[in-house]
Amino acid sequence: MTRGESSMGNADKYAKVDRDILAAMEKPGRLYLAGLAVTGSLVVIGGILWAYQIRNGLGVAGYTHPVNWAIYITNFVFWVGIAHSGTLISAVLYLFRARYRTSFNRAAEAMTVFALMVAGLFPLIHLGRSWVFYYLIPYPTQRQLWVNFRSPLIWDVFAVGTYFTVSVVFFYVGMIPDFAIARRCKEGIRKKIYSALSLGWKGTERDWRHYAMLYLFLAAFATPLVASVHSVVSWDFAMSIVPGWHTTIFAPYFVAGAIFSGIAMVITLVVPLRKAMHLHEYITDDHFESIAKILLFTSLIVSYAYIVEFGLASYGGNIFEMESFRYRALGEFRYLTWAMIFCNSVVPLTLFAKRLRRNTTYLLVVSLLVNVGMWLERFVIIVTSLAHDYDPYVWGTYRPTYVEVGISLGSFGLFFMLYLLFVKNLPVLSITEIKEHL
Amino acid sequence: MKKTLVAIAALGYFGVSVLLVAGLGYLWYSTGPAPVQPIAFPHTVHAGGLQMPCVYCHTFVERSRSAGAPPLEICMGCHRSIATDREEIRKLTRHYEEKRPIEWKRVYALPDFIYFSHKRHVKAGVECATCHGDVAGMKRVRRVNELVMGWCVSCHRVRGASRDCATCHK
Amino acid sequence: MAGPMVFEEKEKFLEQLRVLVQEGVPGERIRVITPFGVPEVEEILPGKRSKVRFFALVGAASGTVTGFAFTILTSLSWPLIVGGKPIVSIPPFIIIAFALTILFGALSTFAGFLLLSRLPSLRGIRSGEEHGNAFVILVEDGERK
Amino acid sequence: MKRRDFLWLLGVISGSTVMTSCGSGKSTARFTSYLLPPEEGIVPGEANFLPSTCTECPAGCGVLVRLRDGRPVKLEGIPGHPVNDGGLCVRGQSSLYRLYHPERLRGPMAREGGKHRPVSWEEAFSRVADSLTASRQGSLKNLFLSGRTTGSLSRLVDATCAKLGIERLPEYEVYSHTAEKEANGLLFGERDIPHYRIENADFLLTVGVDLLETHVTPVAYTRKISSARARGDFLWYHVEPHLSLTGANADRRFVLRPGRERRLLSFLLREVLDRKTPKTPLSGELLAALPRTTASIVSGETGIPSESLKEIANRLATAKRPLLIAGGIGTAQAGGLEVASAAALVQWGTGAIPERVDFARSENYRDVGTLRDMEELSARMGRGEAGIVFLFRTNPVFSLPQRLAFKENLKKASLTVGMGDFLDETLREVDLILPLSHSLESWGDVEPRRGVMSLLQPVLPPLHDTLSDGDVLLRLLGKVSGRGAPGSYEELLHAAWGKRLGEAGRNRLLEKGYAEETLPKKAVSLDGKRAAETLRSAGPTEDAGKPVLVLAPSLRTFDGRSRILPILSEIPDPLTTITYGPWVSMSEEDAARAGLRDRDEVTLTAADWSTALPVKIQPGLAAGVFFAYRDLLPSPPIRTDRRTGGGVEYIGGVRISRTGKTAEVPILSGSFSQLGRGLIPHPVHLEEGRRHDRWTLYPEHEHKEYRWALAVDLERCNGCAACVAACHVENNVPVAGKADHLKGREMSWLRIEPFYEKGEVEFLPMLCQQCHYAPCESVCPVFAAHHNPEGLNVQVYARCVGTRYCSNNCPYKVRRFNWREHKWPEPIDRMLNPDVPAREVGVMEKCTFCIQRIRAAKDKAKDEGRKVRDGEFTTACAQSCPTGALTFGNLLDKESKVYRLAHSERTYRVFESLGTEPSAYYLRGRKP
Repeated sequence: MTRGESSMGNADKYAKVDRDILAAMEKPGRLYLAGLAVTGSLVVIGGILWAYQIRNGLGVAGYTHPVNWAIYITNFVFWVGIAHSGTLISAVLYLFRARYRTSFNRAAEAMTVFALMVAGLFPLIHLGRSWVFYYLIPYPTQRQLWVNFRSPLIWDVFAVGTYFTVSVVFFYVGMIPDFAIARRCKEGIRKKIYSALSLGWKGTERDWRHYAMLYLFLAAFATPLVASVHSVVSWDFAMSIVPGWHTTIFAPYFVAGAIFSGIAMVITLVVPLRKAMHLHEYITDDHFESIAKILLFTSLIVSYAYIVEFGLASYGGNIFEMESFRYRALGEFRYLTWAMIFCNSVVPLTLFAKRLRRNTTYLLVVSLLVNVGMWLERFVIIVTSLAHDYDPYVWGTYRPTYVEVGISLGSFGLFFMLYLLFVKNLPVLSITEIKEHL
Repeated sequence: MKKTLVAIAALGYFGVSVLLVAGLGYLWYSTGPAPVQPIAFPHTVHAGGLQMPCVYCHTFVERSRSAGAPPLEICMGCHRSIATDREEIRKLTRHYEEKRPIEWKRVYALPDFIYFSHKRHVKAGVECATCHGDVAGMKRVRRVNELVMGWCVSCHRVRGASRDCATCHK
Repeated sequence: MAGPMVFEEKEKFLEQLRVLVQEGVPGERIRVITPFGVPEVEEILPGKRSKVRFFALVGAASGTVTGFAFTILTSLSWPLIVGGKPIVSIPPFIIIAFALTILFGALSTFAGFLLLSRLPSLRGIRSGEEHGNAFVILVEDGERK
Repeated sequence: MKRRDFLWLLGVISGSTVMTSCGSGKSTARFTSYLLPPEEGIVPGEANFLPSTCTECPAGCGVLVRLRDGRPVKLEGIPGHPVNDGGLCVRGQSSLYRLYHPERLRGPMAREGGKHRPVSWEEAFSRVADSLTASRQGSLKNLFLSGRTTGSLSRLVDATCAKLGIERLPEYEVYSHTAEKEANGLLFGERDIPHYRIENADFLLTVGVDLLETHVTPVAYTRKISSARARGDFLWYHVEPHLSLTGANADRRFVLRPGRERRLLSFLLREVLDRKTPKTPLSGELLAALPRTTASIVSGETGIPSESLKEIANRLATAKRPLLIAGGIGTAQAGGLEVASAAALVQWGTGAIPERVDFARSENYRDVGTLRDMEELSARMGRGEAGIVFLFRTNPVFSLPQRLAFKENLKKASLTVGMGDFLDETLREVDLILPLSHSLESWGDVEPRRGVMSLLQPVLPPLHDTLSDGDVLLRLLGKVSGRGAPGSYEELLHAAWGKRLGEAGRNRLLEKGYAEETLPKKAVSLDGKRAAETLRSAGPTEDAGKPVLVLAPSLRTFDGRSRILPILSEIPDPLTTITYGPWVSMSEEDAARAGLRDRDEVTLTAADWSTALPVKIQPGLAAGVFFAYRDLLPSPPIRTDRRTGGGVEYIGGVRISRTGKTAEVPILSGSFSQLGRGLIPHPVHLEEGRRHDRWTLYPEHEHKEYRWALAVDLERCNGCAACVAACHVENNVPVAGKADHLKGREMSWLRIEPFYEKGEVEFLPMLCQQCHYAPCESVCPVFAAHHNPEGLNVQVYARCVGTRYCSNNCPYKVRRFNWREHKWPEPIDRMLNPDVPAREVGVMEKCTFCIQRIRAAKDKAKDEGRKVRDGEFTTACAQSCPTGALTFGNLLDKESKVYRLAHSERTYRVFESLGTEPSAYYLRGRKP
């Protein structure tokens, strides 16, 4: 809080908050529209390529015989991972009553929801017969046949499905009071929409009582998901017998990785957001510093996991495991492996320096590198492990085709497009909470 | 409060009617079409009136996976002398003399990834009518059962027949 | 005095609220409207704790039960051996049950909230009264001692 | 209302959209009223078998044709057939593709202007007839050239040629075995290839001869060798300059310098004669003619260490029933005659004749001519002496060396008439094309070995407007005589069979598919004088200058005639695992010296010839020796051997230079070494802890009646890939094509993995192991992969959504994914086995242990109210295996063969430590 305001009356303060934050939702500028156009076209391209792939079969992708999973699953894991930090910030930090949460939670929750929407596409994209995806859903059919609940993929369906639903609810509930405010400040059709979304929220003391309880419980429900969902995702690999996948540390390792990449993505999104919308008063450098600390911490966990992984392989004496990791570090994908280690383990170490933690531009750079690194991590784990497994006769390699690349870019396009739409149409900060903490 | 009750009632009514329509729709779908055959062979006369057993013409039903359409030889066995003046019989004789096999329109068909053996079912004591309905009563044969997996499986459940996928899926 | 009492400052509003309570106005006749949740109000006005939590409990519990029932029953309805694992293998089913626990819990909590705070209220949506960022106290009619 | 019914009703609503996906309503089989009921024993919808003979190569193996609704869908060897006794090679299994090949000639064609136009048979025949009469006036000679023909057809050809005044030329075969025949002619007056009774030998020494690939009758040799091995006291040494499948399977393989076979054999002959005196002593002058030499000298010349030489000689001399066979590239060289004669003399000296070298049942190669004959033919045509030239089932334009200018000279003939089934290099050049039916569409017989008749009978009417080999000639005769054809070939044959075998014999022939006449033993006598001359007249050993390019015969396409079968390019070459060639194999040393890696393209340059080929580094190959399969090199620079007139398959003084390009060659194997992973464990590994006790939380799941299992005896398996072809045809496995193979997306359910160790190769057939605790099953989200009560990993194609998780989780990587929709162009679609569905795009597939055969067998057993008997049926792979390496059966039946093998102390299972408990058991032999 800067000095100027303390003199001003509460009502004005509150009004200012309303103004500042809803200001973000004013007419978009050229840059914004350009961004929308770019991301939009990426989405279209991705869609076309997907259609092409469905038409001609997965052969148009770069899959080979040993490497049956590749970029699509990489993207799936990556996006699910991104989602996690959103929940971490909005739910876990809420329970811990961490003040700086207020500046990030809305942005983070939005990120969670959109990331999951994108992630959810990839299992479908990677299916050999996408058109019968509903076989994966346990619903009563004339076949009288159900799904195999012993398969990790079905765990995925439930874990991710639940995660998505809960996140959406959480996201929406958080915004109900703000909608009430938005409708006050907006006119015309938008007013109508916001009124409807606000469900006619009045803010009587009864409302607030139930609301507080609801929010508390939603936070409580969401919190275990942070751990559970990515554990389940990690089990897609850990439950198999593929050397390089079948290891007990995967669950914690993946969860840490998820939060790591997610925090990075938050920074990637919020730094420009703050600049573009002049929200420096509400999102301060202190806040960034605290986030940066989480980034550093999770980075250390991930690096630890790398060390353990290689350690287990080299000391375990299991020739399959050893070969798998030799190949990972020295095989044809070695550059990606070392790039991953550089981005995820080396670069974040610089955040031990306070000055750098508080330098948002630097944070932005780091976060981008981490995003790259974490994507590479998933790719390396998936592809190298499959390329060299038990029977040397079938050892192979993998090169992505333009179809896979295009669809992946399309997914990024979709994510950022949704995000751009979000910042112009929904309050990017929790207005009521900010007032509460004035 | 009252409003909500009304709303719920309306919703319920709507739901029920949807179910009803869907059910009827399915019924119509399952009792399949009755294609016009190249020769209007009346099962009503042969299986019905004359009480001829199915096996008399569908000779392979007890020996093969496919029941098979009767070879014209069998038809001619009787129709060299019987009802030779009727139009349909003339068609038949023409086919026979010109050595043109008759291509019947399929009424029942299974996808090619399904293994089904008439022999096994007949030997297990399943009546023809169980699946094909009262053919004797049909002037033009009509599919009375949609051959979907659930339909097969239900019967297999009831009779305690194998439900291993590989029993039917090639 | 009837009609809404409107305050700009949270502190003033709370004072007035205390006064009213001391004057012996029964809590159920006082309605307050605030721009954000004010914990103090709950201390001043002797209201019951929200029942939303029971919805949470029931929802979660039903989720767990459904999870296990669903997995076990469906597995038994067509027993197929995979990887030599038993038809009813509890460990994987726990994961499903857990997921459903969270799902049902969250949804029913939300439903509970809507039910208890009478949302969505059509009247509210069709622009109910609007008090901006002010703190408001309403006292329903009734003689003071 | 029961829960199920409730769900079912729900299902009605939810499922109604889904129903289309069940594919019901789609009609598959036709529903036809035929005129007459089918003859006895044939039940529509069930398979029936008819005997015939495989014509994919001249060996003449008997085949049982499996028919479904009148369509041949599979070929299997006839058990008890004197040639192949139930076995069938990779080419034989594939030859159905020839019958259904879309590019088969569909009717007679005549060249008008540049290109061929379809004409009627009438027209075609009259054209021939006219020019025949025309040529009668002129001085031009009409010539008839055919590939090897035997039996009635050969007689008919003779008759036709006699009647029409056509000169019948010696038959043309790329593998004419000239030197052996010459030698046998000179020494014993038997100018033919004897029948080698390997099964009676206790020591076999083979020099250059490719018994397992193409030599005369490979399936027969394969069976003989494995039966001899089964006896236990059998030892087999092989000597060759390069590395062949035959060499890879010998008990010991010795590498000698190409062209030095002579030296080796004269040494061996000398040794043998010194050690044991033959029953009838050799004449003194013959002994005198033998060059004196010592082990050390010969060792220097051949590059074989002298102790090895001594050992070979020793074995040869001391073995009770030794047998030496020299042939193939061992005799197709300058000085091949000496090699062959020396070999014959050793056979004589060791008393192998007539017990193990049987001239009474010689292999009917005497009518096959030499390369020199072809030179003369080409010359005659070049001089314009040729009138009408008939080319009957032969493709010289492809296989003859460029220098003969056969293609060019062919144009100088007044009329060229080509008879064959494909528009191959030769038929493309001729004026008139008379399309011939496939052997499965025509009557006939072959006599691959003297006294052995094998039946050809039509199992389906001709798919196209073609005539059978016999009928073409008969119709032609009829046309020329103007009196119409003298009856059909069928009648002619039946008459001939009746005359030769008698009524009963003919019926037996028609029923069993073969007839064997008892022939008296033939005592041959050695002509010592001629032998001595032969040896003396031998010129100096002309050394094929280094490095040498060896033109090896190809297992997959014989002399190239089977290139047309797509499936054969799909099945990898056993030694290199290359599917779509060509390539040249090179030793590790040479490659290292030239700094070449796999797939690097090099130009090979000989005297008057050069070609560019990608390199494959071949372990176990000697430095200074390259080899390429002859069928992959069109018109190779073969020299003619001065003395025999045979071809010389060593090309000396080849220079290589890299082009700098890298060719796209699909090499399926990811590693030639098994990297100590024990896929084929070292025998000693078998003892220590083979049985891994498995600890599990869960109760064992039980199998009640059957638990199907497969035993693979690696000691018997020779990597011939016949099983792979059989599997392809039986299970409608699609042909993926080169583009997919380059991505490692082959579709074969069964593969042969070669693993090299110190130049020694061993083969591991790898197919779905049908694990008891299958990793693939539990990860499938939709139960598409699951375990059935008979211990099979069932894959339900209709249910599969294509997550491919099962394949990731399969340690054996035997699951195949349909990356795209595979086409079955008409009429190949008629080859599809109706008992096996063609898989849709996007689903996973894999070996099913031929579940359709299991189903059929159980169906039969159920009708007879019993359980399936052991050996009552078997899988396609096991059925086709010429060595009997594969045994399929019920593991719960303690009497069954597979049970015994599964519990032998030689047994192990691949990756046993993973606890997957495969149902495929491997038996590891102990090589001496």
